[in-house]
Amino acid sequence: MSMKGLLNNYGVWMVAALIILLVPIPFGSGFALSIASQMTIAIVFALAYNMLLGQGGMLSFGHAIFFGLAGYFTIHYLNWMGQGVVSYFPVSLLPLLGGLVSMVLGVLIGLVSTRRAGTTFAMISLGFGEMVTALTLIIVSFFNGEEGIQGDRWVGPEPLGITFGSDVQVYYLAGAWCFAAAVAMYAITRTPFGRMCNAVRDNPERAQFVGYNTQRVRWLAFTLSAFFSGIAGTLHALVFEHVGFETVDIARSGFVLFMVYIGGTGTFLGPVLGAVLITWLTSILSNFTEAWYLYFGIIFVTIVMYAPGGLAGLIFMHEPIWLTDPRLLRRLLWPYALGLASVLVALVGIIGEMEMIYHLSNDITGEFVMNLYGFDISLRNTVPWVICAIIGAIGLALCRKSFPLVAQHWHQVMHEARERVLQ
Amino acid sequence: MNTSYLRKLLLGTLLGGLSVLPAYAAEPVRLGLIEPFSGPIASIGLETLDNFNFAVEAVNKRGGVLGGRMIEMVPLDNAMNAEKSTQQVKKAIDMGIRVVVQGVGSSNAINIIEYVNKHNKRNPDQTVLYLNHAAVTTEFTNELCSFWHFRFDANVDMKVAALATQMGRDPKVKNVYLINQNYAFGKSTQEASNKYLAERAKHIKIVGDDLIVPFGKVQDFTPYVAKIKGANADTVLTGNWGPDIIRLVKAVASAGLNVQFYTLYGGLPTTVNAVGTEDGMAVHMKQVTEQLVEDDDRKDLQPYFESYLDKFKRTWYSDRIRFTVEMFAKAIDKAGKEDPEAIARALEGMTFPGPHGQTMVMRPDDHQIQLPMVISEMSRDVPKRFIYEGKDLGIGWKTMNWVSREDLTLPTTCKMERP
Amino acid sequence: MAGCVGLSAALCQEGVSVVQVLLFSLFNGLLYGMLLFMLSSGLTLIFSMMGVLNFAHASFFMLGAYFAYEISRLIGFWPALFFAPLGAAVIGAVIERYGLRTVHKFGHVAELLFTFGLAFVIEELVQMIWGKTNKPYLIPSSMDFTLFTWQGLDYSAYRVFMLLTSVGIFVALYWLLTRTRVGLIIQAALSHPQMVGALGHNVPRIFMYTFGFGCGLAAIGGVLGGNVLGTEPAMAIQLGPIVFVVIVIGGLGSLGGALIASIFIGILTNAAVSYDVPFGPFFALFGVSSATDIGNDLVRMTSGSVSSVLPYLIMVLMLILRPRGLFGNRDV
Amino acid sequence: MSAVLELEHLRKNFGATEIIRGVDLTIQAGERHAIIGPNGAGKSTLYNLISGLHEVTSGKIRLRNHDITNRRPFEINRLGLSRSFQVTNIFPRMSVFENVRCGVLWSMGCKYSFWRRVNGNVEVQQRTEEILESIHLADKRHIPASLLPYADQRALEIGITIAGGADVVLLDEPTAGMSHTETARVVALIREISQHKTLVVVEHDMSVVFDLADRISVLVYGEIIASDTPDNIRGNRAVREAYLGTDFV
Repeated sequence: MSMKGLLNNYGVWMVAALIILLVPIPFGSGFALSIASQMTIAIVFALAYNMLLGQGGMLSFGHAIFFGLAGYFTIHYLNWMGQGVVSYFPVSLLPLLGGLVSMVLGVLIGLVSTRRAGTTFAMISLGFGEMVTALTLIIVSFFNGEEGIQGDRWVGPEPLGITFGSDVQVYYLAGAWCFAAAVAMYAITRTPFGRMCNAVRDNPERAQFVGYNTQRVRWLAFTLSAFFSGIAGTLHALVFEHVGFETVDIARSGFVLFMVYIGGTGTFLGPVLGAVLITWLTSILSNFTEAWYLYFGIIFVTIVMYAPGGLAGLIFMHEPIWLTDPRLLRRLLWPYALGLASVLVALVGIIGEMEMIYHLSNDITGEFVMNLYGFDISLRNTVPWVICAIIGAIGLALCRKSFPLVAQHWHQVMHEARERVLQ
Repeated sequence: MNTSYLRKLLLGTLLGGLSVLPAYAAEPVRLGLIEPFSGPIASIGLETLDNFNFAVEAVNKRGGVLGGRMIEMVPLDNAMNAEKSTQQVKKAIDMGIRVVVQGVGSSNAINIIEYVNKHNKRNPDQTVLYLNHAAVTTEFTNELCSFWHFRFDANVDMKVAALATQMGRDPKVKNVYLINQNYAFGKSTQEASNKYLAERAKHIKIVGDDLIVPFGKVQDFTPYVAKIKGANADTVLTGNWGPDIIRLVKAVASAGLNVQFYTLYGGLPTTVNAVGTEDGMAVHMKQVTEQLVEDDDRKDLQPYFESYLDKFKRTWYSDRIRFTVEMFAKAIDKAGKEDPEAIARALEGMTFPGPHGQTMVMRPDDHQIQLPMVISEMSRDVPKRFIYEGKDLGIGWKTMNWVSREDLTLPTTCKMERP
Repeated sequence: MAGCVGLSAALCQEGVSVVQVLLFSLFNGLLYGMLLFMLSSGLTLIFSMMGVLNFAHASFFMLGAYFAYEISRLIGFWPALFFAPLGAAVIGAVIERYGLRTVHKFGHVAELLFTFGLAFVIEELVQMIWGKTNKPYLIPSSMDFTLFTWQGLDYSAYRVFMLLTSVGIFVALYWLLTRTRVGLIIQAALSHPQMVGALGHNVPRIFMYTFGFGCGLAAIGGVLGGNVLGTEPAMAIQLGPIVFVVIVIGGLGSLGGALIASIFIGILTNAAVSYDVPFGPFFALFGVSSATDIGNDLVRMTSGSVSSVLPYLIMVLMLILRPRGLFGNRDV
Repeated sequence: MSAVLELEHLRKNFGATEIIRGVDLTIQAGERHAIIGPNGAGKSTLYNLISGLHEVTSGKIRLRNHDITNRRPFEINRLGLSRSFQVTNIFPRMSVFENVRCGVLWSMGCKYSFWRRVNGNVEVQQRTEEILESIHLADKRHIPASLLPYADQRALEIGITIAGGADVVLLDEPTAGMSHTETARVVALIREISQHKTLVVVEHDMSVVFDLADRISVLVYGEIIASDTPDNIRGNRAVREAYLGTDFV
């Protein structure tokens, strides 16, 4: 089944819903649920961001402002409800309200920033991002500086005993919204606007000559993206019951860019993949290495250079083959295994080397002892350095041998798939 | 990071569902240390971990707590992110840890306080205790005070009050210029400075009061230098930290201004290292700390400091880490069990020997430690010089004077809710 | 003190005239602006020729500072002033050759993403090699003396040397661009990038040299500025965005624009602090009073407390109103 | 017959260079009008002015009763004027079907709708199919446009241009770079689709021009030096001298 066919099939969405539903059974601990909630939020934000980058071709360095400002609004609203300043609004529907707040901001900011695409848009988004970040630090009464503001999601009536006090309940809230938002965003890609959004991305000049105001299309895309980002931001605020300036700053904007691009901008599933993977990696990688930011950066740059379609792009590269005959994929298995094994060997060497350098320059104790792959080693000793270098060199040599092999098999299989189609 | 830690971590992640593991007598008492161990300021977190491990080792060498159980620090990386801090508390709870320790970053601290409050209310049989060793926002022990939170560091008001007291004693200080960062911490430093200078140093005139955009955004401090000069200030009082103080000091020194710096955080080893001792001396850098390891009245602790210096090639800086651990050990022994509520009650009102023959008290009203503070000045003429990263910087800290615990006992607005 | 409205009260008390403050802001702004120019000149060259807004430009500034720190520890400041930029330039050229060139075919957005990731990687690599803390890269003692004193502030020989160097760079670049054959090709490429290839020049190679050269210029900024601003892994991310602002305001393909925008930003941030204009009256126009908490925050805002955000505001306004910048001949 | 498109004293300068130097031209409803002229005469620029891509320096452009001088391209398009491009200008990442459908959407009232399924609109689908049939690309509908052979891309270009149902169609060198048989195919296509429409075509291939056009205008250095029937143009001395030279048919 093709990518489009796949998502048009209700079965896939039901499986997605099922996954969201069943996650708390194996992952019921507070920490695991918190990661799972974070994933759903990341999925919504990444999909919203991809409406801009993937669908609309607009690269933003400041999109987190729509995420964060909705979060600030939400916490304030929770607190106002607690104080009785504002009328009661069901907590489970707050994401809608937060989304609308971001949408209004999106209308205003989009009005000036979407007049042009490309670098101009990127720079304006950077400017707005920096200004809003600065404001969160300066206007203390609303944003409360770097400490941010806290709220309690346990307010108001308790329909069916749902208080959102427990982690599971709030996870399901986030999961439900994630599902709804994903369906909505997928549906939007199948509308006239969705199609024209792609048209404006690919060829803005031509789009004008079929009657579309490209600025209006970008503006609308920007506004809708802001709306969904606002939903994500609200969920974030509800899950963590806190927002701080790190929800609006450039690091958050950069991070969602990483997620979307690593996952793949070209397909609807890409950002979902990126969001889940990166959220998971950030929560576990930091336990094993201090240099995880570096590995992140390297993965990102590698993908920009060699796989601009992202991970999803790599997967859907095989679409013509499995559409033709899934059995053909079997012939790619062992070359892929070989290629992957060589990469792994090379990585073991290179990562080992990098970890040692990292430790060497960041070790303030002067003892230069560390644990690498389960071995306690001294960095004064040349042996580990040499071993890692040798492993790395062997890996690279294997890569040189195996990559052409992978390419050769890939072309063969593709060729055969094409032949069969033409017959 | 060692293998046993990794293994535990894996186990912890796997067994996350079984949150409360039965405690064996031999099983260590684990403290979850939630600090940045990755990202731009990981060095601070890692140094904190070293220091806690060192302090814990001393307790363990004496035989541990609760009749032979060792204390173990479990590092939990929050990457200096508020949300990750709460996540790590959850993880600690999943791992069966009942006490978390944190200090770097007020935003992380407030999240932990709020989360621990909510968690303990929602899960009264699985409570958690939070020991704060460095987050200084005064509100944490005023409006935001919590039974589950204990602060072992002086708060902003106490530090500023200490500096103001000393400035009042210093006849050279006549015109003071305030420079602070334009965010919550900087603004509360600014307010406290205005308040305590008016109260404790009446002869001093505040001739300038600036807020700057924080966190390294200001590259060029020359215009501020010009304003300091123009205002005829002889002293700068600043709560700036990181690049915001490094650049300020460098700019003032390079302009040859003859002013002295009273700082909250100018003495941080990384800052001193980056500013360079020339510039540090040029601005007569002063700092406020809970004590000075070099001082004679700490003779009893000198072996402790020396062995730290031997091991890590740097001078012991944050003594509060030592007494956080020591007081915790004393409290858990007094409580007789690893139970957060019992430990908290044991900590309330606990005393501990401090510098200059004074005792420190954990005030039960707000869980803010009450302690004397020492004001010291950067100097070349010191018996023991400051060592950092194995390097003798050629300077040290010389105690100018100290401010008694009584002088720093400030009223609290805390209305403590006890379980 | 009626005459002191808008002027920094502190300076006013001293009886310093408005003109003096102005002169003073101008001079200090010039000093800072010329440092910005060293970065922006390289960036504007790269941006104009290749269309690549090099997000990692400030990273080369940082590399320059770290290289200079190492080299000056070993053999002194003067060799560092030569070798550190050279090293950064070579690294830049290699990155162009083996990285950016691969991405070129995917378009400008991919290039922007590449440099964005690159900035991240360089920052982390610097942390890997030099650690996360500040490095004590200090002003060379041979120039660490007071050259002159003005309005009670000492100006060290080093700051004057920085100023002269950057003026020298401007003059040299100007000469290079207008008086030499290479310069003419570059100038042609600035205004008509597609023409140069048609004239039979090896465009990829020109790109590689341009990128390397631009990175080298940024590194000179790092060598000279690292010891004033502090040498730490965050220095790139702190300075980077400001440099974009400069070249966007200055305009594409205009070295003069980059110069003027650098000085403008330098003076603006200086004057915003020196005059410290309160925004209270401005917000009062819109009926904001200090009665509410937010109103109080707004009313208490002064130009000094937001000085470093002003450039972004100007950049956004500039992009909206005049996307080609002050002196540019093409849109961004 | 009534005038559909009128240009009055149209001028365009790029800096100091005058590209269009006072063009007056009237195109009647239903006619097939060719514009010829040497390279650099300003033919494409003229199109860019009419279609709103470039700003006019002075002069007026009228489309039926509307003054469309310096209106934006999409507005002009909505008033019923559509154009093609000399360099193929399609949506490369989309399929042939999607390309044509992009041309259809606005005219079928879909506008910026983000709440209706595009596939659910039967009229849009039907209209797209019709266009695909008429440009003979129906069997290639699923192929990404960038993978089409050149001649098919040119046909698609025309398909997108006429998809919106505009009754004034401007084609810019529709046969450029094509072989004889391909040219013949495109000419037939143009003839077919231009029924009941007003057609303006810029073309270098004189056989095509004289085959198709009811009237021909000759643009030389930004000025119309003649505007007449093909026969009269063939006999026009000024045209021969200024532009056609001796290698004229």
